[in-house]
Amino acid sequence: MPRLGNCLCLALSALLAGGCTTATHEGDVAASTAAALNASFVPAGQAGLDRLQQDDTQRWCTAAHGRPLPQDVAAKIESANLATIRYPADGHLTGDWRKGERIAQEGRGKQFSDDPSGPAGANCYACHRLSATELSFGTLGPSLYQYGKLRGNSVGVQRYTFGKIYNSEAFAACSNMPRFGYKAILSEQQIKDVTALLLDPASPVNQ
Amino acid sequence: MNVAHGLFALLALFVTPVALAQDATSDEIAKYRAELQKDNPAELWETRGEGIWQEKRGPRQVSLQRCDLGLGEGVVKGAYARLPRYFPDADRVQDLETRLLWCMVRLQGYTEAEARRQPFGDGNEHKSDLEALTAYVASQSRGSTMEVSLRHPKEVEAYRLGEALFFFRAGTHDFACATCHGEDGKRIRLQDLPNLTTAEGAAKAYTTWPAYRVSQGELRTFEWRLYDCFRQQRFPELVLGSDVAIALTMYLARNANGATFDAPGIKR
Amino acid sequence: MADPMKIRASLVGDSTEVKVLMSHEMESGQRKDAQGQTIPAWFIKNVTVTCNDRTVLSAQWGTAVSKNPFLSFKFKGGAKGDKITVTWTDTRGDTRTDVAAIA
Amino acid sequence: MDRRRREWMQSRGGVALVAVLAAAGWLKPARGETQLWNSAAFDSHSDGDALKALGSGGPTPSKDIVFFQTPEIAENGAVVPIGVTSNIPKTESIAILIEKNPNVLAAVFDIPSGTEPTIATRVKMAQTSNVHALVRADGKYFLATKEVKVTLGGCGG
Repeated sequence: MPRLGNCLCLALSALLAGGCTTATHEGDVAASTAAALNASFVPAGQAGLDRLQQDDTQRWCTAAHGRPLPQDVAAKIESANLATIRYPADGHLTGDWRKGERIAQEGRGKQFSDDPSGPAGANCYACHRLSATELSFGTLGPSLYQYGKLRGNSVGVQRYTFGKIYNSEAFAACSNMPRFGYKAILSEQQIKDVTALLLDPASPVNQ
Repeated sequence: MNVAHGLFALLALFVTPVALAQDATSDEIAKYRAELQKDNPAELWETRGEGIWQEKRGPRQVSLQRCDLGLGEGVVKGAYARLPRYFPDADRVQDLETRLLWCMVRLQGYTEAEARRQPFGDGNEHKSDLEALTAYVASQSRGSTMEVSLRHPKEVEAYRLGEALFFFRAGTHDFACATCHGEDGKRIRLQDLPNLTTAEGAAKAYTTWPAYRVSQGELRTFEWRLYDCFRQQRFPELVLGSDVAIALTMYLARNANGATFDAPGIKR
Repeated sequence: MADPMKIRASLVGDSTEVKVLMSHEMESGQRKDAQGQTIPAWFIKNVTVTCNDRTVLSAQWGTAVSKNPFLSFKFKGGAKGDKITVTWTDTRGDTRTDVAAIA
Repeated sequence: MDRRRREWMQSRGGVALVAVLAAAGWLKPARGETQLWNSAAFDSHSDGDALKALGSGGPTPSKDIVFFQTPEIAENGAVVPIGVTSNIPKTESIAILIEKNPNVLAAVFDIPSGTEPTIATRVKMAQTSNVHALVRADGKYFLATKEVKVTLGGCGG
C-alpha cells in the first residue's frame, strides 16, 4: 500500500516549489516541528517539556519516517545503544517470574497521570503474546510464548534477554520497543524479573 | 507423505488451539461491539449540544447560530466533514473545537479562560459543553463525504507539520504516533490499531470520532483522542487547539478524504 | 438539572417498540476518586413508562445498571401519535420526565 | 428445604443468590404504587439476613426464558447488553441478577398485561459471571442462566 505522505509530498513539492528530500528541507521541518511542539504542550505531573527533547537515537529514527534504515545508520544506532547496557554487578541476570508476570501485565508508569512514586510496569502484554492463558495480548511485537523453551536458559540467552529489555535499540535499530533500562522505566531488579518470566522453565510463558 | 498428511501438517502449523481461541474471542467481541452500535448514548450529548448551540449565552447573550464554521453563519450541516480549514478572520487553520472557542470568545464575549474552562468531561458529573457542541456539529455531517482542502498555504503547512509529527519519536518510551499506527493488522492488547498512514486506516479512524467511550461513559472528541494518545506516549499535556493538535487533525482528516463521515461512533 | 432523555417509540406490526436512553451517572458506590475516597452511590431507582395514561412498564433498578442507561421493550395497543411518557427518580430524589409521540 | 431447592443451590453454589431470589420473592408489584423499591433485594450481597427469608420455593429452571442481545464475551464490563424474553404465560415480572457482582440484583421489570414479556437493558459486570433471568409468572418463579465473560481492557484508556 502506498504511503499517503510520500504521494502527497510529491504533489505538495510542486505546489510549494520545494523538494521533499533535500537536506535543507528536512532541517526546516525538524526546526518547525520542534517549535510547534514547544508551543503546544504544557508540563503535567511528572512529564515536563524536556520529554520533547530528542536524543540521537530518537532523532535518527524520526528521520527514517518508518522507511528502512540505511545500513550504516542502523549500525551506528545499535552500537551507540549497546554501549549503554549495564549488566547486574552481582552477576545474576534473572529474578522472580511471578513478579515478572505482574510487571508484564502492568501498563501504568511515566504517564503524566501516573503516580511517580510507584514502580512503572512494562506492559509487555500490550504488544506481545506471553503466557498461553492470557488472551488479551497485542501483536505489535512478536509472540514470546515459549520464549525460554525454544532457546534454553543458558547464560548467553539470559544475557541477550536482559540486554534486549534493557535497551532494545542495541539489537534492532528503531525498534518499537521502549528502552526499559536505559530510560530508567524499569529497575535492574524488575528487568531481572521479566527476564525470569521469559526464561524460567516454571514460568507460564514456557508451559 | 501423502497430500492429506501434508495438508494436515500445514494446518497444524497455522491453526493452533490458541489461534482458534483467539479467533473465537475476536468474533464474540465483534458481536458485542455491533450490539452497542445500535443505541449509542452519544445521542444524549448531541441533544445537549444542539441546545447549547441554539441558546443565547455569554456576556453578549448571543447564540452560536451566528458562528461561521466555514460554510457560512450558522451552517452546521456538512461543516465537520470539511474541517480543519483556514479561516481568514482568525488567519489560522482551525479544527471544530478551536473554531467553537473562537466564536465563544469573539461572538458571545466569553474570556479565553472561560471558554476553555472544561474542554473534556471528567467522567463524573462535570460534563463538557465543548464535547456536547462537538457531538452535535459532528452529527450533522453523518453521511457527508470527507472533503478537507489543501488550497491555502497554511492548510498545506498544517498537513506537512502533521505528517512530521506523526513520526516524531520522543519521551521516556521512544513512542511516536507511528509506533502503534504505522502498520496494518496490529493490535494493542485486544484492540485493533488502524494504520493511519494509509487512506483506509485514516478513514476508518477519523470518520468514527467523536465517539461515546464505553469505558468512561463519556462522549470523546478527536481533540481528546490526540490528548490521550500523547498521555500514553508519555509526552507532556497537549494544549487544546494548539498547532500540534490542529496539524495532526489536518493530517488524518485530509488522509480520510473521500470517505463517508459516520460519527459520533461508539468505542471501547 | 438532569439532561433530557432520548425516547424513540415506533410501531412495529401491532406492537409499539420503546427505546430510551437516559443521562445519568449511575454511580455504584464502589468506585474511588483520585484521592482514594469512595464516591457515594447515586443511581436511578425507579422508572415508569406510560402510554397516554396507561402504565406500560415499571422498573426498579440497582447500582448495576450501566451509566447513561438504556431500556427497550414492546407493548401492544399503541397508536401513532400516542404520548409516551418516561419518568425516572434517583437516590437523591431528583426526577426527570420526558415525552415523545409514537411515530 | 426441599430437595430440588438444595440441588439448585449446590449447582449454582450461590447462597447469596438464593437469598436475593427470596428477597425478590417479596416483590409484589404494587399497582399504582410506582415508587416501590425493594431495598432488601437490592442490598443483598451476604447470606446472613436474607437466608432467614428463604420462605418461598426455589425457582424452576426454564427453557422458556431466552436471552437475546446478550454477548458471550463483553469487551468491557461497564456496559453489557442483556435482553430477556419470557415465553411463560402470565409473566408478571422479569429480574436480572449477576451472581458475582457486589450487589447481585441489577434490575426488576414489572410487566403489566398488554406489555410483551421482553426487555433489554445494559448492565455493569465486575467480572466474568453467571447472569440469571428470574421470571415470575402466575405467582411462580422460573429461572434461566447464561455465563458472560468479561475481558480486560486495553492499555489504560
